[in-house]
Amino acid sequence: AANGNKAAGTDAAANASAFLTIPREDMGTFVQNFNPFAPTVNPMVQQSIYESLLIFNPAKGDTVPWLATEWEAADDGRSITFTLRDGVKWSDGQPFVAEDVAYTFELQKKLKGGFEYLDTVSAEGTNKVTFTFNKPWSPALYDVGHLTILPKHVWSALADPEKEANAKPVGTGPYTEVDSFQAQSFVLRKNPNYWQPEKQKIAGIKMLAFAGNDGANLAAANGDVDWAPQYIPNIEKTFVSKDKEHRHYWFPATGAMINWQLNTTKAPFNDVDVRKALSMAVDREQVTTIGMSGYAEPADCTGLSGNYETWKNNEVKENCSWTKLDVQKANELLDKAGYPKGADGKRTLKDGKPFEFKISVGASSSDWLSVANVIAQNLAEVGVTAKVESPDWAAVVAGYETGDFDSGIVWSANDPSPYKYFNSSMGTATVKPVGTKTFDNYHRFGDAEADALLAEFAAESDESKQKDIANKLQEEYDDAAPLVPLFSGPEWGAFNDTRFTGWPTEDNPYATLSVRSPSTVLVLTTLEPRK
Amino acid sequence: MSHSLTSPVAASTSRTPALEIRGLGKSFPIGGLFSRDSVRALHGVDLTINRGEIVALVGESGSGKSTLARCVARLEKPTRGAILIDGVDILKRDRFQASRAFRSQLQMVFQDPFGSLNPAHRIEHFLRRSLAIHGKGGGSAEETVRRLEELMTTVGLQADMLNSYPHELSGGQRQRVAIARALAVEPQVILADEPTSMLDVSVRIGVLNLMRKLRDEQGISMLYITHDLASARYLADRTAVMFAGELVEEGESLDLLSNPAHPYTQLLVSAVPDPARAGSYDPVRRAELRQAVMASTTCAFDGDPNQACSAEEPVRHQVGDPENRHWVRCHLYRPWAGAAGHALAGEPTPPGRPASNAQEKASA
Amino acid sequence: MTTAILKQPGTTAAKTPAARKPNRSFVHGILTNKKALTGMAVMLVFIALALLAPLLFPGDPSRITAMASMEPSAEHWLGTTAKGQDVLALTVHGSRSSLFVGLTVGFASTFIGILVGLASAYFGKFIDEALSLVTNVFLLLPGLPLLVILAAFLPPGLGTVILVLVITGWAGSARVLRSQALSIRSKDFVAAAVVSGERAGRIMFREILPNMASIVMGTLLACVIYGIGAQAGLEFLGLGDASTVSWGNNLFWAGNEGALLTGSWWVFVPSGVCIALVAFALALINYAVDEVTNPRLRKIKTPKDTDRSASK
Amino acid sequence: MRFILRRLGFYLIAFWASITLNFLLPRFMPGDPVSRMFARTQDRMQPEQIEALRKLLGVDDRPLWEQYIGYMTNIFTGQMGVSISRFPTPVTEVIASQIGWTLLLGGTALVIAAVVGNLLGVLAAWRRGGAIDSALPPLLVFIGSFPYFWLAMGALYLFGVVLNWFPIRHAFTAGLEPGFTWEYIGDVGAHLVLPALTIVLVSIGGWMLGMRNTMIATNSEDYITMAEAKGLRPGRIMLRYAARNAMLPSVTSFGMGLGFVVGGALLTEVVFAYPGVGYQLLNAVQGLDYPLMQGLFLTITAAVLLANFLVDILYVRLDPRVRSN
Amino acid sequence: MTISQVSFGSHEPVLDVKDLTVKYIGDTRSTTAVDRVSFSIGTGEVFGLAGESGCGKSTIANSIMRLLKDPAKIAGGSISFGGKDVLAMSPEELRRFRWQDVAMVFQSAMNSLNPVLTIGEQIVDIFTTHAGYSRKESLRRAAELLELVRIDPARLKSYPHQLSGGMRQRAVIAMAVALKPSLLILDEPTTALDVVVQQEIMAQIKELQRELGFSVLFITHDMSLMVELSHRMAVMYGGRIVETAKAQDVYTNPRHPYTQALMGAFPPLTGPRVPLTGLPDGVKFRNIPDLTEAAPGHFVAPLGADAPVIDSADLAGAAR
Ligand SMILES: Nc1ncnc2c1ncn2[C@@H]1O[C@H](COP(=O)(O)OP(=O)(O)OP(=O)(O)O)[C@@H](O)[C@H]1O
Ligand SMILES: Nc1ncnc2c1ncn2[C@@H]1O[C@H](COP(=O)(O)OP(=O)(O)OP(=O)(O)O)[C@@H](O)[C@H]1O
Ligand SMILES: [Mg+2]
Ligand SMILES: [Mg+2]
Repeated sequence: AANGNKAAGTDAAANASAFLTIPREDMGTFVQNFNPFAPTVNPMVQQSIYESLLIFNPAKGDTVPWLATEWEAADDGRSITFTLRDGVKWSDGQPFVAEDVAYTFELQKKLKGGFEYLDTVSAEGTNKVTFTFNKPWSPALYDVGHLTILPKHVWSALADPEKEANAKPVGTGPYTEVDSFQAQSFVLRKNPNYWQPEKQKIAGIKMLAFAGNDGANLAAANGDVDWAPQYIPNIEKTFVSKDKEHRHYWFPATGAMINWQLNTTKAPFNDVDVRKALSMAVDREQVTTIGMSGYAEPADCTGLSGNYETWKNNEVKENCSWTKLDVQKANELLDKAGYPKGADGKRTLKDGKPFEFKISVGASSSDWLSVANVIAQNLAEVGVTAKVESPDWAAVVAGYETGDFDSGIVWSANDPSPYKYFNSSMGTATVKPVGTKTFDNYHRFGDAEADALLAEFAAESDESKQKDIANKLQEEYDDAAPLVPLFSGPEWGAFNDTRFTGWPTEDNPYATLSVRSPSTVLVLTTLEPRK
Repeated sequence: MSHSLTSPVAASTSRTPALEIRGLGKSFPIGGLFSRDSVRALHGVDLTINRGEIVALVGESGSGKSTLARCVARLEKPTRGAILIDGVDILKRDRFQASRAFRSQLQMVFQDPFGSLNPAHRIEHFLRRSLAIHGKGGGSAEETVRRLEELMTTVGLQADMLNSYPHELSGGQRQRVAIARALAVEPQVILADEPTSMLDVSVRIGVLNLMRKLRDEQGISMLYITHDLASARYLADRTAVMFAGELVEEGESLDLLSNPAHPYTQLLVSAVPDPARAGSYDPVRRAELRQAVMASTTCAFDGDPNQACSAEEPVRHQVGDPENRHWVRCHLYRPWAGAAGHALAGEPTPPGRPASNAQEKASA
Repeated sequence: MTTAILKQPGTTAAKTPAARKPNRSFVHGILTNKKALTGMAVMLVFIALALLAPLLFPGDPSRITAMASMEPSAEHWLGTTAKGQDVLALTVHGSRSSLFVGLTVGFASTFIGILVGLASAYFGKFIDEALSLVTNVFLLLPGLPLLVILAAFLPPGLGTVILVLVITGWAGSARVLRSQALSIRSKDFVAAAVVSGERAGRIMFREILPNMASIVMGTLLACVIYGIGAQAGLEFLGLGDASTVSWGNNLFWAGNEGALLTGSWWVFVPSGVCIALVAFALALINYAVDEVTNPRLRKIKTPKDTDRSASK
Repeated sequence: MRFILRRLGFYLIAFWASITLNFLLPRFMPGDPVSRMFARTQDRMQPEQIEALRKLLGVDDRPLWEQYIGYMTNIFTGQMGVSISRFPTPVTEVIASQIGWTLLLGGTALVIAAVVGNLLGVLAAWRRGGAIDSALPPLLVFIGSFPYFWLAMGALYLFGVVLNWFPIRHAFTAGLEPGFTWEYIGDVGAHLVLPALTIVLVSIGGWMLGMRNTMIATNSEDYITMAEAKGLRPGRIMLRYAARNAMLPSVTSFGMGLGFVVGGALLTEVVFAYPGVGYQLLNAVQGLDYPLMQGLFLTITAAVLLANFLVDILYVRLDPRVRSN
Repeated sequence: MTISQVSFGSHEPVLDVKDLTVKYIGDTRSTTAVDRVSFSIGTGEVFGLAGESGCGKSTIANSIMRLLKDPAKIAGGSISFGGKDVLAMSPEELRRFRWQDVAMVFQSAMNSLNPVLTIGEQIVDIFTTHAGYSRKESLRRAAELLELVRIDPARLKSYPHQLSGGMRQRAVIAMAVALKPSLLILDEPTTALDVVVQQEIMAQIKELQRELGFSVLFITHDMSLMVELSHRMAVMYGGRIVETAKAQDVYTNPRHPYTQALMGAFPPLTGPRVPLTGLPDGVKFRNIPDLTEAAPGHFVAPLGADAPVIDSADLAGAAR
């Protein structure tokens, strides 16, 4: 029953036939739909069933060739050619060919849009695919490289691929065979035709459905699952302490930068000094300890998360001023900027109204709610009144999209390259007027200098040159403070190695412990039953 | 003392009656929102009450007595007909149910003295409200208090009871308060719906005597509803008999009860226990009467051509001396059967009675 | 021994032993009922706590004051949460929102219930049909699912919670009050009031309503219990107003922070027990009201009402 | 018969009302599901994707009445649309896979609570002041005062986690093949114990007290005295005369109780991750899955209405007075 | 004249009630509902008990059947039935005594029939419990019983609400005589009914009594009815008997002022109208002494020296 896994824990033979059990914390139930185009894609579809051309591992910052063995960008930055791996087969035995790649992109563009920079995808022979762009576009590599590839021979036969349930998926991944599917669990068994059979050491993957963290955490604490990728409060006590020998966690700061965004179309947030002063008033240590249980890395003035460690401009980072707690400076700055403190210790705006605004957070994000509460508490110290508002996420996002909000806690883009991050935080092209919907630059900040740098970056395919440009972008960011970066989101992840070993750790960061990232398949192909 | 037993003004029929009911009909819808069924509780009731006259309305349970009273008091909306007070049709005059002008002309005393006084208020409240609503309280507070005390004395209660709550009073006392409340308005007509049936036997007569006193001293007209024939005879100048929503017989009380003409009245009279006639129960006679009553129930509604009754509305027959204003409405009544009113005399049905009832049925 | 026929002074009780106003005997009954006293004592404690909360625990109760997840100690009588907030302060402050919502919902639902019930009963006919239809429909719609959906749709905040609870809670009280009002409506004293020329409003509120005191009180208590419980449920589901400190939110956070997982029972227990205690206390008062107004439920009986109906 | 027809009419109106309510509610909502999903995937979606999704999901700008007509026709042709969070699974399919569990959990809990509660109530009233009558009511009322979810969490933690007596989640052990095997049925039973127990514990007091009070009222009816006068055996009087009559109000509240049990089941399901419709409803609400939410609410409502209708029919069987008019 | 009237007083009494005192114990105060009441009923005799609401009539009836519920307590006196001490019976004896020896017809037929069981089932219950008949046999007998009270035996399948008030009351009477008890208690059996129906029911009871020869304890507040029906009667006031005699004697010559008031409450249906007086409102009798024999077989509670206080206003009104 519930504790079946624990009982089986010591037996090597049992381990060999055991399934790697993983909870999915935000799906109360599963439906047998393994379509990658579904709005809510079933777990493991893009990790263990379908594979991508290459895999970027944020933990180490390296790139692992996967379905492609090598790739080459044209000098003008207008095309990339991938050489596909030989001997890869689909799980139904058909060979994996360049046509599959071309078809996948065609289908993707048709059904989901995106890739608007992509001009053509052409298969050359069976193992070469060339992507040509309509402009020099260096960020394309990971964009293209991370899309999971579908078999043309299966999908082209479908009348309406988008509505297809794809109950028996055909993929190139290590575990593709759906078994004992039930509303709250299913199993993926070995792909009989996997291209690296020696790496399919576990018998299969079992997914369990949970409607919230609570249930998943309970399962983890109870030892019912092997992998716990969700946020576990007080993990030392709730999880690790129950079996110190086998239970471990590792939270590399490779997640997206979590920002406190201020609506820069509104006064006083249009004033850079105000943004910096408010940022200085925030105690990021407290934010991370309380809001994120101390597992997040406080942000610096580059605005870049731990994911971009190699991109960071050390000068900016070291001379950072406005992301460090300094209540006195914050006060001075605000005084100077013309927001005087009244007798009651509360500041007023230039129009004489009290310095008051709202921080919006979706009600379901309890961790961020705590963050917002801490910020509000911090701000009180500098005489600014912030009220935390927590409607449903939909309402919050609707406000963000139309520009109808004061401030809020938001995530940010987290690509292998920082282009998108800077583009969406400072690119003028992404700024839409209030009332018109935008989907990335909610805080509506544009900077002409950044625009030029961004264009330059996109055209540059050489990574070291890209880094130079990125350094300048960071200086710009440091100047303008378009956002108030708070902390790099940690990539939550914990595991129980009673039954399976070979987990990524800080010492062996071959992947993160995420179950939803492209690097997940690296873990799946490394784990082996405990002997 | 016997003068009090007949009304001093009863004979003055020339004046406009205090209350006149014409062709009153009432049907209740039954079932829910979507039901069109209805039950007919009253049908073409004509009744006149003269000034200073007490008319008793008797009939079995469910015959429509209370419905009549409630319609006249406008607690229910009559389906058709007219109600005239002082010759004015008040249904036309006052569209509003709660018209105060109308309320000050007609008051009602209810059957259950335990239910008709709100337990949440003191006695004073009831009387004071009645006075206040109709502006009968006089100009000053003292005047009102005087009126209150006067009312209490009129109904034979002590003024210090004004401060009591209803539950502190006996049934008879409560009924007196109810009467006082009606009197406060100085109405012309009081409808009393079985005012004594819930009272302890020993105090019933007291209340009846009070009603009589009011008629004699204040000339108030009353409709006395009861199923107790003996008390109707004791109190009322005239008695009307109601049966299945219709008036079937009416006359001077003494005459009506000694010469009942309608089989139903006869049945009623014979059923009243009377020690003086102990052992008079005659099952054979009873069966005949029942039969006749059953027949007369159906005749108004769906006349059977084989019956003496027909579907035609029966006409009123004068019974006995016109002085007694005694009439009956029944197909079975044969005036030639004599003053004894033996309606069931076995005369053959006069030939040539129209047997077709189709159109009557439709109108019913 | 002599037989005397005595004329009783009018003020002497003829039928019932207590020559008191019925409402006063109700109050007296409540005040001498053990259940009611226990319930009221508990409620008083909570109301006092709610009122005194800002004095007892000044400042923001959700402020982080100490180390996380500390067991109860002399400094923090009920320990601290995973965030390091003082559980006692949260609990005491929580009573404010919970009681406020409960009472507001209770009064609002009862008020609507009274209006609907009285109008339904007094006007009857079409108005009654329509109002009862609406009431019954609301009564049948499954409450919590509706609550969840409503709460998800309306902008969050205490106002929404209250509104949603009133929307789903009024029907119950309306039904009870209507049937009571209906039975009073059919009493002759209402007809008597009509006959004496009273206006509708006055009859409804002065004649009918005072006779429903105990039922009104009963529904009020039931609605308060409903309000407190449903608010807690909503908040537990994360559909409440997360920015207020209330018992439901305390439990939501407790769940969120894995209080039970970490064995921090002290975070989880107090708010739940408080909800239960308040609901229990109100239920006790409610049962006492029942007992006082319905002597049959009591052990001791009073003389029965003599109602011999002459007509069926 | 007429009574039944009238009730049927009422339920149809109630159903229509809930359909309409159901239609209107989501339209009051600020924001739309696509933005919401966007929020959840934390920027892993392109604007074009979002637009495409929007079109796909029929979140359109047609006038309200047009949408209403479309909606009504869909309902009456049994189409409740396609679940957004489970796209492209039809809502009906999602619900069908879960309603059974709710019926099992809610039904079991309701039947146990009602039967046991009523029996206790009968006994308590019959032996006024006896052990059952004095000890149980306050205890049960106190337990009943706890919120469902609190008791559920407590039970989960105590009996599931600490003592490890019962499974702590789901309706049956993941991976077990559903079928009419003892293993499966036993497993389902074991998974049912804690959730059902919490619902029973919270709701039983109400049943017991309700029954006790009507029973006490019934006990002073003349026909009980008459039955005693007839010299009938006490057991017979208690069951055939007193309980049989006192049961009638209980039958009506059984229907009403259903609504509450559905609610209680919702909270309990959430705590135990029990795959019922309540649990799914919360998921749908959190995922802003309009069609699913609507479908669930409608299904729950329809089920409650249907159950009430059945209870009405039962009532007619039980109370001859209603039967004849 | 029936047998019992002839044999009145000459036979061994069926029921003998001596000094019966019943109290209702309240939390604050207790009421003595029945106070030292003694009477006996002979075989085949119809004994009437009159008096207004709340004077203790039903309490006496219930004491005889030992049906008094909780706050009521028999505080003294004895009840013996055919020589057996009713108050000393064990529960099982009592169960058998009920209905076999004494049966009772309650005030309201509607309320004394179980609304959810058919008339037939309720009659069958009696036979199966007491006579041990099979269901079929019981049903046959039930049909006979209904015929006895002139109800169509097809009505066995009817539920109480499907019968008219009169039929229900008759059905109850049928049940009461099912086991041919030697005493039938009628507690206001017709108050809820129409005069017409009332008379038929009373005639029916008389007929049955003639046929089956049981004694009757007849309780009512309707003096006319009582006098018409019973051989001997007692008038109660405030828990005490104030007068007892042959019914005709009480009718023609009431001696106690309360009895006189009761008689006055029923105006005659024949003869001239004569003014009547009832008992004035609020008039109470206190400390009623034991009965004394005022005339042969006519017992009255003597009036004391203090003259009765009579409300002048009322009497004046009535006398005019
Ligand atoms: N509100 C109502 N709805 C439907 N039917 C009604 C209503 N009120 C009275 N009736 C019907 O009208 C008929 C007359 O009733 P009503 O109360 O007038 O009789 P009654 O002569 O006063 O009887 P009782 O002597 O018992 O008081 C009855 O058949 C009754 O069922
Ligand atoms: N359950 C009770 N608790 C307290 N007192 C009671 C109870 N039942 C009856 N009494 C009192 O006992 C007295 C006698 O009641 P009982 O029912 O015998 O009167 P009754 O003569 O049968 O009246 P009625 O004509 O109304 O039936 C009354 O004063 C009544 O108040
Ligand atoms: Mg009437
Ligand atoms: Mg009695």
